[in-house]
Amino acid sequence: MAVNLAVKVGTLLLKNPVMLASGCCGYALEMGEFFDLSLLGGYCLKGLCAGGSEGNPPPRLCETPGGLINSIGLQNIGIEEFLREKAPKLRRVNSVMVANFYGHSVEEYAAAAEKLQAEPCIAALEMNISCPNVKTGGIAFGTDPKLVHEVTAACRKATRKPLWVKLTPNVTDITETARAAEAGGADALSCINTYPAMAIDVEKRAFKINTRSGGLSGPAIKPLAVRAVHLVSKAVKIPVVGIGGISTWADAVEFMLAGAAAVQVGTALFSNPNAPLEILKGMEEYCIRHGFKDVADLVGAARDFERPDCNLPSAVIVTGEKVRK
Amino acid sequence: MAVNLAVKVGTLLLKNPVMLASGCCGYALEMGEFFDLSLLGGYCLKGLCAGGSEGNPPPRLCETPGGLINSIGLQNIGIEEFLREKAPKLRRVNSVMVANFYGHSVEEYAAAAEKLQAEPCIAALEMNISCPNVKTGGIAFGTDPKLVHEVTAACRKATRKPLWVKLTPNVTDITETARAAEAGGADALSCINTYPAMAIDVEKRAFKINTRSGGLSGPAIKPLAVRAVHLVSKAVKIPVVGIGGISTWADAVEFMLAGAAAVQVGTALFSNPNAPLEILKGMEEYCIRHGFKDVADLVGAARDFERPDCNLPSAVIVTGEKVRK
Amino acid sequence: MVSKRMRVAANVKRGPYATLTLQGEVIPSHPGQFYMLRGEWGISPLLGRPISILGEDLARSEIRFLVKAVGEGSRLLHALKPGETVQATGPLGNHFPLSGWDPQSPVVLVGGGVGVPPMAYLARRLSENGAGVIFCQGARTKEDLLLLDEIQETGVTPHIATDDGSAGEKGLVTGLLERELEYQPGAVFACGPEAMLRAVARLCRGKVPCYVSLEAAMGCGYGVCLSCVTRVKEAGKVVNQRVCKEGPVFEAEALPWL
Amino acid sequence: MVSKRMRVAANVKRGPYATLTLQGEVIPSHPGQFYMLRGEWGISPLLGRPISILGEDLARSEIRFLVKAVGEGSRLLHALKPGETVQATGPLGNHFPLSGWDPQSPVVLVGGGVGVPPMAYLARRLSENGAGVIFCQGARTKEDLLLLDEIQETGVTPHIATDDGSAGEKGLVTGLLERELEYQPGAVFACGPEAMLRAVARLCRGKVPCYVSLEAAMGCGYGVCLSCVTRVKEAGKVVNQRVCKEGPVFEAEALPWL
Ligand SMILES: Cc1cc2nc3c(=O)[nH]c(=O)nc-3n(C[C@H](O)[C@H](O)[C@H](O)COP(=O)(O)OP(=O)(O)OC[C@H]3O[C@@H](n4cnc5c(N)ncnc54)[C@H](O)[C@@H]3O)c2cc1C
Ligand SMILES: Cc1cc2nc3c(=O)[nH]c(=O)nc-3n(C[C@H](O)[C@H](O)[C@H](O)COP(=O)(O)OP(=O)(O)OC[C@H]3O[C@@H](n4cnc5c(N)ncnc54)[C@H](O)[C@@H]3O)c2cc1C
Ligand SMILES: Cc1cc2nc3c(=O)[nH]c(=O)nc-3n(C[C@H](O)[C@H](O)[C@H](O)COP(=O)(O)O)c2cc1C
Ligand SMILES: Cc1cc2nc3c(=O)[nH]c(=O)nc-3n(C[C@H](O)[C@H](O)[C@H](O)COP(=O)(O)O)c2cc1C
Ligand code: FES
Ligand code: FES
Repeated sequence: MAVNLAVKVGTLLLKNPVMLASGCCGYALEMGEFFDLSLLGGYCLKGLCAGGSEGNPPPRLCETPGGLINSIGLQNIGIEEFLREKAPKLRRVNSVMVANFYGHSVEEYAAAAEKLQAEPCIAALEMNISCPNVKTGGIAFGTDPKLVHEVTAACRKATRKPLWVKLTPNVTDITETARAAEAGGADALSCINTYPAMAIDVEKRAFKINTRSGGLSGPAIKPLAVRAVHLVSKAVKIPVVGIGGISTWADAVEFMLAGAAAVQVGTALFSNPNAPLEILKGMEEYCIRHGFKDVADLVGAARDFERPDCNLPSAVIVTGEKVRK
Repeated sequence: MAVNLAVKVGTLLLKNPVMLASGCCGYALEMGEFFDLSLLGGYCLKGLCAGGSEGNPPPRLCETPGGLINSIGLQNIGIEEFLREKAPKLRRVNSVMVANFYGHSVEEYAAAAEKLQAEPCIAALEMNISCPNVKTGGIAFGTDPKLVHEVTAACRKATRKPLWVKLTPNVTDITETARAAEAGGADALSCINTYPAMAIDVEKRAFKINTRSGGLSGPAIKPLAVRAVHLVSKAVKIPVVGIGGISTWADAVEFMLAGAAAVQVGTALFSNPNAPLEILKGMEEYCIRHGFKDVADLVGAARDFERPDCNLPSAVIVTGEKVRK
Repeated sequence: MVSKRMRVAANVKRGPYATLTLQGEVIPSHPGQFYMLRGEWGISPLLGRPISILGEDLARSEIRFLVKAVGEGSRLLHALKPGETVQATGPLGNHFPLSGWDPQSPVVLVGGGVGVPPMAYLARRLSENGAGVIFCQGARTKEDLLLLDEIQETGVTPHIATDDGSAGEKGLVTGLLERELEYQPGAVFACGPEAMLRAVARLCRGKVPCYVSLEAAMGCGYGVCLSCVTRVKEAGKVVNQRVCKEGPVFEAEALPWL
Repeated sequence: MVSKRMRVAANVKRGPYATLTLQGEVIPSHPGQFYMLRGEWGISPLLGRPISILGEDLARSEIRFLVKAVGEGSRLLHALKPGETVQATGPLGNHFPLSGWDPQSPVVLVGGGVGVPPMAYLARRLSENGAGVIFCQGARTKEDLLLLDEIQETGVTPHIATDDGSAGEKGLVTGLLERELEYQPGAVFACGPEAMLRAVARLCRGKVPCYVSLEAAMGCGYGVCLSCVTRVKEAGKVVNQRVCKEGPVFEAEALPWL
């Protein structure tokens, strides 16, 4: 049985649902040493801003149980240098390239989107809204639905390319910011970025990373991300790209069953650069085993649990989000 | 060297900083089969409400990488039966007993606090505010600073016992709800409850727990909880009790260095009921090894990282929360 | 119940099955009780796994279990090597009744899959007590039959049914039970897949006392987390009971959903 | 560089040190390069560990490493058993220069702790190239001295300093270096603890070209995560460079913080 692995994210057609997550594959060229990038659905570049950034001082990374805290601070070579030095090499890669970008004000965001607009090899823009807004005392754009709407709408005007908004999970109700991004004109939602976290070395009695807090990624956050993807995919009409702790084909399938149209692999690349291809192979085998002709049929296909002793008229549900008849 | 392990949480004196977390030690009697409860700093009862509750239908539990999702739905025997059947047996235990409680409206909360007021063996009340408010369409009390203030103030009036407010981490800015609870009259903050999460069985294509979403606990959430404790302890003057993924003595020390005056052990009890005593022993040894005469000197003692190549005038910090001079 | 580190004294494998012997302080147990077992395997999987007691040797301070490797946790238990240590919490839960029926009548034990080990323990204990025991085991094929030697050692002859007829009778284990029910046994005890338990309970309903041992997803195994509840009839009402504490053995009549 | 599963061919232990031999597809490497190594140990620790290449045998498709067990990850590498598999990514990073100094002058190699293995590999390669090599090794005690046989095998005599005088000279390895510097070596190469690197760099400053190999907390090891950066002087500015890609070997003069 041949499985159709191609999926659509808005108007974009991906060869398959497996992409590389921003910040975990650099400018993609390094990954090309491990495998042919054109075998993947796509890849997201390290977050770019106008003029580039030096990022945070080291140490920028530490491990936690099943996870990883990073505080790179969005170091990047800048849109200008990227377009000059890297883009020409990437034009040859036959895969969907998504340019992740950010700014520190609505104007900076819109200017960045506009600068990226001209480059033909960029298939879509992914807006990272987990950055602090310098004008509002450093509160992250992504935590305020009004700001999310404003910055999305501003970038929507600045570019004709598909615009993906990458949501931060550090909010009380992620469906609010998701809907704000949709209303602002987003074509898709990347769900999710890292969770704010901290670790302390007890022998040294010192914070493990220089900025004290950083972003948690890896298997530890998978169940948090799966929930976010599920809630967001129910709340909006635009497609959701699932991200967060995906290391195996089963993780990728889980995100699609939760409602993701495609997935991104981040931290897993560090311990196994071949993970994306292994995931892709496993997904195809899963589809064959379960009789799915089209991988897109997995999207949102999770069912409620059924067991004789759990569907009895029992108590009210006081936590959890299942809507019961 | 003798180490003073006693700590103060507000006006309460605990023998040592190690407590058992609510919902993970039942009504404490079962734990007494493994060790003498009076060796511990204290223990928190399973969340009680007036009249009791049947909780959610099974399955109520599943594992995730380094974590556990539960959706017990706050099943409990009710305050009345607790006072009648369990309290008399617990009066003999020489340890600080904290009664965790909840309601579905401000009135229910206050009534529960009042009902618990009379029992002499209850040393403090711990208010679980992660519950949905039936009057506001089910939004959790703990996610709205105004509601947190209101429900805290109402319970404050209802009881003379020390009132601990157990914060939910599912908020954009936990220092806001922390300050609201402090302003409402809380004596201490228990930090934190579980994180909303979801898991799907890919072979069955079904949600793993009956309510779809549940609360994530265990080692996976530790770095998220450490950050919450650190931020909250900087934001308020009342003591913070650290909770979230503590399984080893090093985890407990990490929470104290982050700013916790005491800690609670939850999920770790499941795989090793003796964990609290092992943690206590390890903490004492740590204090001896590091020359601490008083375990309370650990509270908030984490320092910033220092290394020659990381304190150079580098870039602006664009993520993370360290305040740099 | 206690929780302690026990040493793996032996772990004998046959395909996906492993007979695991742990050595350490052993608290006397009863058939139907179980342990939560967890090797020192880091944080994943996080929890111990409930495994029924297959037998105990108080003189040698040993407990035996039979583990089938099905998922991550049981695979890790299956892979344990002699000398390694295991966090063992138990004995946990209630147990099968050892008396309470007409002592002249034999009892029927029905076991399937990983439900066989506790029934083998029960067969031994009942035989020692002088009760008449009829042991019915169902399996998919000959290869899936468990503990036949162990059961025969207790003086009990296992009656066998396999789906493919590769050993014993072709068909379901309930076929064997149906025949035995004609002779009015004193009680029926069953442990195995839910479908089997349901069929057994239906056959016994109104005729003969029937006790079944349930499975449930367990957090703690000792009654504090409330994750393992099932719906049970009690004093005219249907309430939650803990499979790990009030169970795992329930009167079939008390389970409205079975 | 490639990433592949390699088989543990041997793992020979001496106290906390293990000489690990991996077998599989081997890509020719240079001294100073390293691999990211990760056993199949579940999700904790999550990342591989950077370990320098100690030597390679292309004919036998083998690479060798020396691992010191210090924390969780290195302990798990230390415990690997023959036949197990390891996700091995490499060879990674730049390497020590193999020429560029007056070929008549010998070069001085300074190694301490787990900085010794890459220097042993470098000593072998330089000797093969006909360069004169002086190898200075510092350690706390005699027991902490590493790879003395391996170094002698390459025709190089290790000069030794120990803190407690239990072998070689009593004192720091920089004492040995100071003496050698009087004879104007062609270059100095160092790998070891930061304090040692700093002392070596200061002694060489303005006198002789000095290259040091740095450590850093690494996420990927192959240049994509930007977690391993250090501050480096480049064209009059101080910029971030990746220890895993532009390093781990840097000219000491380029490191303003050393
Ligand atoms: C009281 C009791 C006694 C038991 N006695 C034995 C025994 O003697 N020998 C033995 O081999 N097994 C026994 N089991 C079953 C054993 O506990 C499970 O097979 C084991 O927990 C599965 O863990 P895992 O990590 O291998 O599988 P998982 O990866 O957790 O799951 C694998 C599959 O098994 C299912 N599963 C997991 N746990 C359970 C469970 N508790 N009940 C039903 N389905 C489950 C999952 O849904 C999944 O489909 C017993 C269970 C209980 C509750
Ligand atoms: C390029 C390079 C080459 C290396 N070559 C070798 C080698 O050949 N043999 C060898 O045994 N080791 C080598 N190391 C060091 C080795 O990578 C670390 O010892 C190992 O990563 C520690 O991991 P762990 O899990 O055991 O310790 P952890 O639990 O991660 O940490 C234990 C202690 O070591 C410190 N630490 C951890 N990683 C590093 C690091 N990368 N740099 C500095 N301190 C660290 C921690 O802060 C902590 O104090 C090399 C490191 C680098 C960067
Ligand atoms: C080292 C590192 C750098 C990252 N940099 C970016 C970035 O520049 N822009 C962005 O939107 N997300 C960035 N992320 C977030 C990831 O793209 C991803 O959303 C997150 O790590 C969760 O996925 P994972 O668990 O698979 O890594 C980064 C993550 C890591 C670990
Ligand atoms: C099974 C289970 C039941 C819980 N029940 C309660 C409860 O009734 N009230 C409450 O405030 N917290 C409850 N909690 C939350 C814990 O007290 C604790 O805050 C959380 O699990 C994080 O700590 P841990 O990682 O150490 O488990 C429960 C947690 C678990 C796992
Ligand atoms: S498994 Fe915890 S109460 Fe039964
Ligand atoms: S370790 Fe990832 S860039 Fe160096």
